Amino acid sequence: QDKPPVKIAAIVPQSGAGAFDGQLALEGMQAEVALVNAAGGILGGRKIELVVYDDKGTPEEGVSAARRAMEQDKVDMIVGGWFSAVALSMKEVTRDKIISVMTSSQHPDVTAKGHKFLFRLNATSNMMSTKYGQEICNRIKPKSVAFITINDDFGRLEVENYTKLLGACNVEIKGNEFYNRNDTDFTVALTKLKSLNPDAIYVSAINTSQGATIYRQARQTGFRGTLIASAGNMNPKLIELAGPALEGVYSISLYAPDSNNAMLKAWTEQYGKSFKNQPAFIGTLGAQAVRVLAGAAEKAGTASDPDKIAAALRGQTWPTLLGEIKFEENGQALQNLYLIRVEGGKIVSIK
Amino acid sequence: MMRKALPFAAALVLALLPLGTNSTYLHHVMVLWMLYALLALSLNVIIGYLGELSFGHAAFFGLGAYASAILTMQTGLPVWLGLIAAGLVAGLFGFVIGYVSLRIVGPQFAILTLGFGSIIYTVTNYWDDLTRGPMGINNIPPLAVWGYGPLGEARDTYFVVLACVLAFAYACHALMRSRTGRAFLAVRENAPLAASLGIDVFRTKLLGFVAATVVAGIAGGLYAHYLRVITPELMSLQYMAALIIMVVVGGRGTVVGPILGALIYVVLLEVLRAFGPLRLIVFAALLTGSVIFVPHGLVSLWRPWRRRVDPAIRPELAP
Amino acid sequence: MLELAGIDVRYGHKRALEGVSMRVGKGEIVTLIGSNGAGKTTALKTMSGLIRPAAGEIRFEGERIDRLPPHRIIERGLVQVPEGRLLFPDMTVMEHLDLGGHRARSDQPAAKRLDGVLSLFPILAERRAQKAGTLSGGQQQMLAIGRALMAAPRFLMLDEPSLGLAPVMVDLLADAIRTMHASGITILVVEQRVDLALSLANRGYVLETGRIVIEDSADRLLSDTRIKSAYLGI
Amino acid sequence: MTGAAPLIEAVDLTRAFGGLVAVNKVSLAVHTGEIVGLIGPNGAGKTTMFNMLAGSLGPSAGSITFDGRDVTRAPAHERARLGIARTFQITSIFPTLTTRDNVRTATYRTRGAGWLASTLRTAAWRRDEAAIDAVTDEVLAFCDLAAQAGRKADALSYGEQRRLEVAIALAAAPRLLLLDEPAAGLNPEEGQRLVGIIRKVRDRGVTVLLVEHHMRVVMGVCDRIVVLDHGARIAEGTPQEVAGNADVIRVYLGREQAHA
Amino acid sequence: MDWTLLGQQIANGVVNGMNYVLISTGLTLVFGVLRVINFAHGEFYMLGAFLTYFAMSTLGIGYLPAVLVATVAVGALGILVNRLFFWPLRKEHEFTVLLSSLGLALLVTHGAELGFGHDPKYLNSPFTDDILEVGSIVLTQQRVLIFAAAVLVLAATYAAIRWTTFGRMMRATAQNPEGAALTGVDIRFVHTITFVLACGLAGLAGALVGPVAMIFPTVGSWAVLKGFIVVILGGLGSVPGALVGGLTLGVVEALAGGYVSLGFMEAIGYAIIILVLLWRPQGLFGSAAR
Ligand SMILES: Nc1ncnc2c1ncn2[C@@H]1O[C@H](COP(=O)(O)OP(=O)(O)OP(=O)(O)O)[C@@H](O)[C@H]1O
Ligand SMILES: Nc1ncnc2c1ncn2[C@@H]1O[C@H](COP(=O)(O)OP(=O)(O)OP(=O)(O)O)[C@@H](O)[C@H]1O
Ligand SMILES: [Mg+2]
Ligand SMILES: [Mg+2]
Repeated sequence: QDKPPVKIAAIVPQSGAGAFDGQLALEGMQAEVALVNAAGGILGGRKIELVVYDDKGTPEEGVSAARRAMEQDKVDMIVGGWFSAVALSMKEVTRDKIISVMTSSQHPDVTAKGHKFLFRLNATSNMMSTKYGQEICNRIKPKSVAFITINDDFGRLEVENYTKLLGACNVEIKGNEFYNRNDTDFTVALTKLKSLNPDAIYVSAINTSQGATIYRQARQTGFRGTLIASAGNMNPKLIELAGPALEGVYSISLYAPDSNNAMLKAWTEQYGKSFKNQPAFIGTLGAQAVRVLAGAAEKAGTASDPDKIAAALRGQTWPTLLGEIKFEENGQALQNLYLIRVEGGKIVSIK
Repeated sequence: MMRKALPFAAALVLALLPLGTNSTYLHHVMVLWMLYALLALSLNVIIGYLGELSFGHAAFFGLGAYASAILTMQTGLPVWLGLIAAGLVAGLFGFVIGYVSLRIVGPQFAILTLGFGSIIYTVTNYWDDLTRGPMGINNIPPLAVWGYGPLGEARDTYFVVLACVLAFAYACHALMRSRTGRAFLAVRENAPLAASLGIDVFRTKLLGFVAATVVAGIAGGLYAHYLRVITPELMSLQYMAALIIMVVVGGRGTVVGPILGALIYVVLLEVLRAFGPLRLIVFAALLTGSVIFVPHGLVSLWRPWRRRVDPAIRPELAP
Repeated sequence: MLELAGIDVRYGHKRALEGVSMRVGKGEIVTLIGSNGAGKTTALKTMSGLIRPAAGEIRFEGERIDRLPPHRIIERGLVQVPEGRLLFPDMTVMEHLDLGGHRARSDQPAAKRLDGVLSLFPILAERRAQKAGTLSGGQQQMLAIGRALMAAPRFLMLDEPSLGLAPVMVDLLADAIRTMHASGITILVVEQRVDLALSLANRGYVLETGRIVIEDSADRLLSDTRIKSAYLGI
Repeated sequence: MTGAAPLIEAVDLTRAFGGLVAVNKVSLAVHTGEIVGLIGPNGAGKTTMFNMLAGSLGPSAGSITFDGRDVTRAPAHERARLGIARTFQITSIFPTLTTRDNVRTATYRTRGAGWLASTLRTAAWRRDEAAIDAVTDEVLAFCDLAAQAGRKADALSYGEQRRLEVAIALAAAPRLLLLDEPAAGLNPEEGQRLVGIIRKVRDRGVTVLLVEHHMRVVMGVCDRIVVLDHGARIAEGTPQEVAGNADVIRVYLGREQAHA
Repeated sequence: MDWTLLGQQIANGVVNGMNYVLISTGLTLVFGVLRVINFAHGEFYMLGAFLTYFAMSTLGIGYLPAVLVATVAVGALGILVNRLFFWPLRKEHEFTVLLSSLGLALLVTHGAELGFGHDPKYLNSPFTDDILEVGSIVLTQQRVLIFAAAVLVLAATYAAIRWTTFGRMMRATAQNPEGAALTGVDIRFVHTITFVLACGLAGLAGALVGPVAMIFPTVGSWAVLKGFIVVILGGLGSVPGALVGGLTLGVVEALAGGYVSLGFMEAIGYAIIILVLLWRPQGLFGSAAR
């Protein structure tokens, strides 16, 4: 009991537009920490303690939070980077100083221009779109597609990637509409897209509430074609909110929803005990982060020597609740991607 | 005697402040305080002296930040020149925006500035090639002053920004003791009467507005080179609201007020981290409480040592 | 009818009234005289309930009114023509008059009162749709008086009613005050034209820096040398 | 006095509000050193006339020259710089400044040391500040406001505020002073003191144009009186001439003629 | 030119504009009477939506009764809000009051985050997903309901202000509270009722507009921003102004979003407002005097 805890900073958005995602992420981490601690902690009985910071979804706050974590609160490791913009700035503050695990951000530059202690769990949007592009061309097979995308680097990159990938397999690109982070009504854009008569509309939405609104409003404008959700953005909350509008919508996910991974089950159970939200992908990423950090620290025999922990992280394949992952030299995790779809109000993977 | 010495004593305390701790994080907080103080002081010129509400001030802060970041990164301009450019660019925009909107007063003016601010924000957000859009710019060169630098340590930056704050605070103080400053107040209090005394109301307002935007621009430049990352969120309404809070809670129309307001804002947010999810509520409660119970700003609490002025009681309805 | 006993009023630290006691009997015209800043307006505002006294009590027809809000006081027929007119600049002349009468308790129908006001100040009829803010100074004063009369006052307080009025209008006003008095309205008038006030009133009080210093009949005040030199400039 | 060019001259000045012609082709000339009264029934157009002379209202037609210059289109602050100061009929002060600062602000036209001088604390600035203090003290004493110097202007009583307005106008060191009902809210004794003040001001070379309904003040101080009715000029002359004019008595003076 | 598309976009704009109208009517009312820019207005909108949601889920009542419950509840909240946050500051400078309202807004938002959770919720109205086709123009029933309700509410509010004594009392209080008090107006009552009305209207707006998008605790800041723009565009304190301003903004945004770029939609909306204000500083229906 007297042993000092291992401090992990959880830098998540707790206010602003990303607050809900931040909450899910944090809950995911907390559930996993509970599991690890219940099993006796790490490094011979040291408990993991999460130190939580609000990055408000903005890079400036993210940077401040990371500084405070490192300089004031002297944490051992950092988990953060739910938004790409935050991750990109935060990595400059943590550069070569502290183990930092970036979670859901998908921007390639996070790891492409990362540092020796930086790791990222989610697939990059390039990895996602390469896989998704194939699936769309080969399995969904729309003749034409239009995009509605969020106006940020994530959205821009998606449009760029898919225009290239889908163009290559002769899917006609009918148009694209960018929307802003704070928009709540998409009727105008959807009306325009619908009038272009595409086979499918690709919806790029990170924010669950905006996503749900878009799917519903797409149907409300009378669009009856296929809806394709951007990779990694399908979750139970979305289904709850968007209701029937989400029926038949495709997406790509890091984990097969029907997997019977034991770790995932344990975590889901623990999550259900502590929180009232439905467990979601973003939460599993948090859990994954805690899991690999705990494992690496244990393996390295220290929580405070970043060189050793980084070496441990790179050194092996990690079993996690999302399946086995392996880190590339630049810190990018490699893992399986699944095509999924909503059927009867449930997410199922398409084999 | 006491009153004369007080500002010097305060300046000295501020200068010695970072020596009191080794925590680089506390130094970081101090730098933020000073940056906000500079920004709040500049907004105070508009709110406190000209008596107009500007919802667009954060945009000038952002303009300065972007101008300096882009110029230094793309043309290799030395950072200190970048700061000057930041002031000029913000001031130029301030001039144009002020020129078209300052004939309008009150809430309409506030919304006009909000409109201009939002347009600047939107353009910054969309002009991907220049501003890198919502992702923002990072790896901005750090602050350097005439060959000294780069200033890696927050403490060094603190001294630079402190110098700016003190200089500007003194300038504001001196302003209020000059003909120009009296013209500002006259315009705020009663524009037709001011005009009848020979004061060019429009020019006076424009002068104040542009001066405020120049300083906001410089503050933005300092911010960019200190934090080394900027995004369009700098220009968002959240920032704007925070600034207004600093000025009004501290005490509008005074020199000490905005600096105090910035301090309270920064310290409160740090201290309140301990409150977890409650912290924003506590913050809001303290804010509203202070507004309701100390409507003239926190500086009004230690007015006693200043010249006592009888307040006017509006007998609208018995208390 | 109206009685003030030991009224103290403070504005922050400043004492504006100190132990003011006055009474106005039913059917009287009483005037309150004092130089600038003596506290006349403060006294009237206190009677109307705009300001709450720090000490003392005010009774109207035997009932205490110093804790009542203004609209309750006005309902009782205690109506004031305020200093500085306090009009509503964007509302029309007619809207002022309508609003003035909205709480009136009177057997006289509102239309009748309106006729009375409009015939007293014909210009108001002419400008019924003009916004008050664009009226000339004197016209505004007439509107302020008209608005108060619409409330069917039983006790009318006038704070410098002649302010901004041309001499002919002042004559008319004086006549009107006499007529109102004759019709049974009790009147308290504060007027810088002390000569005018004293020629209208039966009795007068003199207020100096917040205290009543003299109380006497109007005739005697008019011939009082102190009054002559201090207020009449003779 | 008639030989020299007038200090201010209005020719055929007209102003309409919608269908209402508030001032109709009024010509008026005031010579240096004169005290001229402008009287007339309520709504005659006196204040409108003032607003046009001072530049806060543009005329519909007609022209204004001040000191030989055409100022018809000049904005208010430019006319003020030429030396026209005015008071307003509806009290107009700087409400949250102290009485003293109200008056100090009024010295804007004549005292030049600006912000830079103040920042550097130059000798010129110090001299200016001292001069401003001196003028302020003098004017406050002149208008009997010394005791109120430290109070906020909106806490003053009505009469005090009226005097403060006069003080502000005086501190502006004008060449032409436009006074709109300065005696409103003053008692006869105070009115007489005002007469004294106006005379003293004139003796320092200031020209005065006065709108007033207090006949004792008007008759006591004016060299010449112009009478307006329904926007038009109906009479002009010395106080005695005007007071005896039957039209003026009918539309304006009423029983007051006795006092005049 | 695709006329159907144009027609559809204009229809979208008009209906959206009516959302704005509904939001801004209360705002303009409060400004008209209290000269207060009420930053917390959007929070009552948010509360209206959430209370409808909770009324449905906990009381088990239908959508329309829940709308009624929420409107009344939020309106009643107006009494408290006025008493605590606005009435005590009635004599203070407008900036002070503005800040108090900002504080209130933060308090309510963060309180809601804590109480309702960060997660967005879907306010289930039976009319949301049902499409109504008029010619070739497609609208949901919910939007038609909003339109109708807004017209009704607006007409009632306008009539109340324009032609009733209470309306005159409100305007009098706005223009000169002391004068109003001396004319027998119970200004405290006027303040209270104004707030009740404004909050009720905001609550109603939230209850009606809520089902169109998702609801979450921070939605209020969006609403209040739109509200301000509409109010200023139309003219502060003017109810017809709110109508014209709201519709103008709605249609301009729809056309800008539909034909220029969705991302620049707001910016173009702002640009139009700037132009209007430069041409008519008092707004379309405002009176010239400040
Ligand atoms: N709102 C206020 N706040 C503070 N002090 C005030 C206020 N109103 C009046 N006073 C002060 O109270 C005193 C009495 O003022 P009051 O207005 O009652 O005088 P008055 O007799 O009506 O004078 P006048 O003839 O000039 O109208 C004055 O000294 C005045 O400065
Ligand atoms: N903005 C305006 N709109 C409409 N009418 C106006 C406006 N301003 C003034 N008037 C009218 O013009 C006429 C002249 O007004 P002015 O204020 O000049 O009168 P005045 O001679 O100063 O009267 P008083 O002695 O009552 O102050 C009045 O009938 C007034 O109602
Ligand atoms: Mg008085
Ligand atoms: Mg006049």
